[in-house]
Amino acid sequence: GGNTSEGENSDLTGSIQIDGSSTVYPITEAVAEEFRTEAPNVKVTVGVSGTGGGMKKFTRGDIDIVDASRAMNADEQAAAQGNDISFEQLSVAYDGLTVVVHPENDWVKDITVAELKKIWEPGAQGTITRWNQVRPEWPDQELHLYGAGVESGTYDYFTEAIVGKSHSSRGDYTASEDDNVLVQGVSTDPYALGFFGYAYYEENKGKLKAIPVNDEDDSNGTGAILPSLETVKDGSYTPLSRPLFIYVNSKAVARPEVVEFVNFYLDNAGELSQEVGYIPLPEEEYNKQKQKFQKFATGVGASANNQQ
Amino acid sequence: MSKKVYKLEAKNLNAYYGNFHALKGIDIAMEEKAVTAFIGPSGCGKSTFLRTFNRMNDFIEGFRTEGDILLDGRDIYDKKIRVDELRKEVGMVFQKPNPFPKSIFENVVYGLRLQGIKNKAVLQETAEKSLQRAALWSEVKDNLNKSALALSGGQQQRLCIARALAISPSVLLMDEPASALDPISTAKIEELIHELKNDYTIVIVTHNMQQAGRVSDYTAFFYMGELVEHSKTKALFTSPSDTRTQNYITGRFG
Amino acid sequence: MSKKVYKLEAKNLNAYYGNFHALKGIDIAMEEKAVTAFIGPSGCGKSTFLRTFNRMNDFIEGFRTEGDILLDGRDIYDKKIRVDELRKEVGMVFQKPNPFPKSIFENVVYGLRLQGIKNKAVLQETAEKSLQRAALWSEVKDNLNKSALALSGGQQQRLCIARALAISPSVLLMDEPASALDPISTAKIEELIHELKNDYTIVIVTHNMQQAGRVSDYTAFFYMGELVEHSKTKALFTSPSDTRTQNYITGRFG
Amino acid sequence: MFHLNSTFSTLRKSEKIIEGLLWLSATITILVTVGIIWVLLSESVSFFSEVSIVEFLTEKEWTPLFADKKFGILPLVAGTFLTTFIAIAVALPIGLTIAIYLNEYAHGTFRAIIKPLLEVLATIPTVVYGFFALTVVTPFLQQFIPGLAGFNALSAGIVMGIMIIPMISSLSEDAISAVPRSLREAAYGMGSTRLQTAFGVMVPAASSGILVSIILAISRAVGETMIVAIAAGQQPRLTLNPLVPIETITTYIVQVSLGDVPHGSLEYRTIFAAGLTLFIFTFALNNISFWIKKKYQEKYD
Amino acid sequence: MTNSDINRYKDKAFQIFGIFCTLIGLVVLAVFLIDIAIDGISRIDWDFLTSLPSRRASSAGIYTAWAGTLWILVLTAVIAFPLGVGAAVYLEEYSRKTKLANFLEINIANLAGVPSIIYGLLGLEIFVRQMRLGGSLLAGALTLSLLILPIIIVTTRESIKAVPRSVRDGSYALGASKWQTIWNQVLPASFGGILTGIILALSRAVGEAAPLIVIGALAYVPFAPTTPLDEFTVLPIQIFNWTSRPQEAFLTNAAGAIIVLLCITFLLNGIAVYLRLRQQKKVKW
Ligand SMILES: Nc1ncnc2c1ncn2[C@@H]1O[C@H](COP(=O)(O)OP(=O)(O)OP(=O)(O)O)[C@@H](O)[C@H]1O
Ligand SMILES: Nc1ncnc2c1ncn2[C@@H]1O[C@H](COP(=O)(O)OP(=O)(O)OP(=O)(O)O)[C@@H](O)[C@H]1O
Ligand SMILES: [Mg+2]
Ligand SMILES: [Mg+2]
Repeated sequence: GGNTSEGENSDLTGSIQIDGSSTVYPITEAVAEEFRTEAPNVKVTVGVSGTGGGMKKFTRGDIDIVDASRAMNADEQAAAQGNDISFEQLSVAYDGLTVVVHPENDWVKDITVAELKKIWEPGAQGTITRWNQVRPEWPDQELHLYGAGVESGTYDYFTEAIVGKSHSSRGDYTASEDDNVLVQGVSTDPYALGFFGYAYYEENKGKLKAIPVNDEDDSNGTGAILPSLETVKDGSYTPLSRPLFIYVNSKAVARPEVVEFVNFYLDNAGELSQEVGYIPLPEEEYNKQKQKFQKFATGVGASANNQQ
Repeated sequence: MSKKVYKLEAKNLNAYYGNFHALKGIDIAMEEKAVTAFIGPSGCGKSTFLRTFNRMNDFIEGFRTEGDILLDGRDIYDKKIRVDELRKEVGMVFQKPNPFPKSIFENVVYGLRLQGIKNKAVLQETAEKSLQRAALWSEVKDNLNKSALALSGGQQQRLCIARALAISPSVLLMDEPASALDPISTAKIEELIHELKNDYTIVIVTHNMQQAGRVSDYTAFFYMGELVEHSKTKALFTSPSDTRTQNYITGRFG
Repeated sequence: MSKKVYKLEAKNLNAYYGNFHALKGIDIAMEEKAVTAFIGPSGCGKSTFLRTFNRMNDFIEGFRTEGDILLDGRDIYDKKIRVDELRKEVGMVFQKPNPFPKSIFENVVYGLRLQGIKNKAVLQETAEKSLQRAALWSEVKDNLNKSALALSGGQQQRLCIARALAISPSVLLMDEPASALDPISTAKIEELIHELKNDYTIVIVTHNMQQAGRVSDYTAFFYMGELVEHSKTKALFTSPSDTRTQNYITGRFG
Repeated sequence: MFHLNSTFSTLRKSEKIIEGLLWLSATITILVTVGIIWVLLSESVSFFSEVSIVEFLTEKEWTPLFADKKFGILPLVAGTFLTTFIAIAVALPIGLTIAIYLNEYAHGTFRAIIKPLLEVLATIPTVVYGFFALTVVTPFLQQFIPGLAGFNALSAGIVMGIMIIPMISSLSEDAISAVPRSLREAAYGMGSTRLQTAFGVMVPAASSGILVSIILAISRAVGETMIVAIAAGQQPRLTLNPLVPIETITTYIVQVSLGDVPHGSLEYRTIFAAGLTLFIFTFALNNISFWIKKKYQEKYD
Repeated sequence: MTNSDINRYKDKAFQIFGIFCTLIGLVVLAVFLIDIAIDGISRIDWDFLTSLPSRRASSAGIYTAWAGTLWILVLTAVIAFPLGVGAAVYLEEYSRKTKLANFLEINIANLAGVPSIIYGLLGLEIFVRQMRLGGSLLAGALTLSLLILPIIIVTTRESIKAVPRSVRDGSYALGASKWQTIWNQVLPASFGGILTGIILALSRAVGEAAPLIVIGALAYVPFAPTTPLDEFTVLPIQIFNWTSRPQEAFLTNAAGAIIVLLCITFLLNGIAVYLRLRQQKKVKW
């Protein structure tokens, strides 16, 4: 449960509508669930219509909070402005993207970001098709690629981090929106290489082998680094750890239950995100987010008062 | 002198199935409370003509008529005529038995229920009376709730007759009502027709010339869509005025 | 002396629809190349009995028989008997016309196609012959590709007869084949039955006692599931041995 | 005299009202179509103002979400066609055989039990089918077909076929059993075997109902999403090879509309263009089958 | 071998093939049911049925999901049944064989092939936004009703068509109006077929997740709906959600939820099968 919450807040009523990314959903669900003991009379509902669908609703003012696995883009910001909605972006956890191979794959000990780029960049399509093309000592076998669907924030982030340009990658890989499907694919294909959320690796360690990634930048940890709670949290597992967000509507924070909920969210996101398979931000990062929200909430509250 | 009003009348009636000219310029007038028999070889248009009197042909795509059909002097193809009312007035029994997939009782009282009659006693009484008239009562009285579809062909046809009688129409059209009946039931039906003509106008299609002779007051002979001859039954059978009729009734035909 | 082998024979045959005892201990033997007529009031079991000869009742859930039915001395309810072969041997014409929703031509040659005959000339020839025998040829010869469903009731029934003849069975079962026909067609069919009995064994159910008298060599009278009397037609009509038969044929019944 | 202006005029009025209501129900389907076309067109129009229809129809690659965007719908159409074809190839023979078997051969009570049991196949959530295809069917097939990829059109199509079996078997059985008994008797009376009765008489007489069941089944297969999304991979690819990963139009649409793509962007609008394509595709299909049905019926009706 | 022997062998062969095909269907079904049962049956208990969603698989329940599914089912049936049957009756009994009728026929067959997600987009535009129903049960049920309308119409038309002309004639000849004939004869006689269609249609509706997500059905709702205007979740969304979670225990939950979903559809099928059997006993021509 929440460590900072002081018992029930049963005089708080109302409802809070949340929608958006299915990646962020488990965290929000956990927070909403705990918030039930904190404020039993506040009805919190959470949808999973994707970051795109969530943003659409958010920028139209249909919902109070949107779960996002990527940052709001310029068009969406413009739409929000058009509807007279201001908002605040809050980071709530990290998702570590894990590069995996089949457990019987004994040749890959580590991989560099450059090699990943060589594999995944658009030009690789049709040319980089065998393992030994990536690193000569690897076997002369077909290379089978698995990764997140191109419409997902995960793919967005992976291409940005590896290839350097969002949505820039080869197309001849097996994509799936559902990471369990990818787990299934990689764990049955000895020549597979794939990437997906850290939690899916955690849960399927027996069936998969994670590959340490070397970003060839010693300022954030030397050599190839395996994803783990620590390496992601301390920032040494770069560039494949990405932040997950929630956005809060300025009009919604006029309602005390929303403020209470978001505070509760930031207070408990660390513990709860870890529980559902994600990686918490460092403690000071949560404090920063809280301050940011505090300022936003009071600022908006003040301006709302001014207008009256 | 006012013109005589017949019960049923056709005036220069032509009927078509698409391009097929099924009835050709038919003129006929039928007296009230008389039995008229339609005879003629298979395919000559007897059923087609019979079914124009209650407009059952309306449902056949491509079917159309020219000319008038009058019931009590009123054109039944008039726009203002309500076909359902017409059909309550002009009952019909079909060539093939067509009981509803319901119980025997429900078959008989169907027409009454349509009129909104719910009184159990009335329904019961009408059902019994109609079944008796149709010579079926004794066979089914213990099984009124049995499905009508489990009856034999002959029983089914008698049920259909009972059903038509239950709504007391003033005209009764019968398309070979006895062609699926045994002689005993047939005799009863014929007897019934005799009784009914005191109150009803009856038109019956039959292939059985003996039957036509027994039951009808008037007989109309059709041939290839034409009405060849229409006169008192006795006269038609004893001294037909057209050679085609002559040939037909003496079986010298075809 | 060896026992005489009849074409068709029933030995102590009982038939049931579920609990309803439809045929009661029937014993009958029918000569080869003779016409036997089944007569009796509606619902007495004529159709039921007729349909046991080609086992058409097999399809009715709850129907079962006890006792034997023999064709050429062989039990047709024997396990080794093939029902489809039996039915090619024992053709049938039904009470209600039931043409296939195909063209007239395809209806007639259906049985031949079943046997794998594809030769256009053979089919054409058989179709023509069968339609002629069934007194339908002249009416349809220009329309062989028209749908059979567009024919009138009488035409449909004659088509069904033609269809049955086309596979040249040795026995022909006819369940009131003429009840939907006009006298001219009926006469033709009766004539045809006369011709056919030179080669075929024919059993015909009829309500028309005149017809029974005209076409049949033997007549069997049924009453409430029992075979009351079976003898030469003349004998049965002129000097019935059972009073029930007497009452029935004189119309003094019920 | 028979009366016309009777107390039944209220009845007549209610008849008119009922007919009106029924007409309304029927025209709602037009409104739905109009709604769908409107939804699809309103976004497709701005899509096609940026992407030429020629490119859309002739380009052989579909990569709208990549940095290097290509907007050729053909790979998705091919994927849709492929999985649908496989599904129907599985479901049609099996479903029709079951329908005939149940109607012509099986005992009444057996049929009464089997039919609803099979219908359960159509009620299993398609997510379950998807995982079944991925984790059971594909590995099983891989034992016989060496080149079979982990995600492929074949398993997805087969499983989809199994799912739509009851559509064909139940609806066709209904149609066959609605054929008047007299026809069946006529056929048996001629010495037909059960098979000959079935194919010579019953199936032709029930053809309109059977055709409808097939059209419905095809439509369901064309519109099915989750099975292909899970088991067929999500790789738009212009191929008719059932052994490799493909992507169907529906999969693409659902992935994007539930994904993280910003709404209102060109990328997002692709789903409306794809949806429109599918709509036109099925529209053509239905027109053709309607035409066949018409022609076929005119012959015998 | 004679021709008739060949025919007989063909007949036998087809019989065996028929049994084989039926068995394929049944075996696949059994495999499914057993597989799901093994995975999920142990998970089903009172708590599972009465608990709210949770991040912990072991304490997560499907109370709001099955309540939502039942609501959706009933609402969808109530909306789609009269609409679908009404449209079918109109097309089959009232409309003349005009161009419009042809167009309607093609149009309906066409709608059957529109992927469900597009209905979701339509529902979002019309019911959620224009009619301002929000992500409510009513919006969901309306959307699913449109989705299954073509199936109901098409199957109902077929069963109406199968009612013999002679039965209609009999009714009309007794003075029945068109509607009386339809109501008293045609619909009762075709009831069995209509039911089959509606069951197939509802079974489809009950398994849909994607269109409902699009119109705004939720995944986490801590209260069961009490009016048609409430927000909701349904079992397929819960199942879909759980199958994509990394933790194995959620897959077990999904299997449990699938069992419940199947039970609901079984119940539905059971009722329909019962009605259909009763019907078939009555109507045989
Ligand atoms: N629905 C129809 N479409 C086209 N032609 C038809 C239709 N019904 C009947 N006919 C044709 O119209 C003519 C008259 O048919 P009708 O049924 O009136 O004859 P009928 O005298 O009653 O014959 P039967 O004694 O055999 O019943 C026939 O040639 C028939 O083929
Ligand atoms: N399928 C059935 N189920 C139950 N009873 C039946 C069935 N078919 C016929 N019967 C009953 O069996 C009896 C004999 O019927 P059958 O049809 O053999 O009579 P029939 O002598 O041919 O009469 P008709 O001359 O009216 O055709 C009748 O009492 C009938 O009600
Ligand atoms: Mg006639
Ligand atoms: Mg009989």
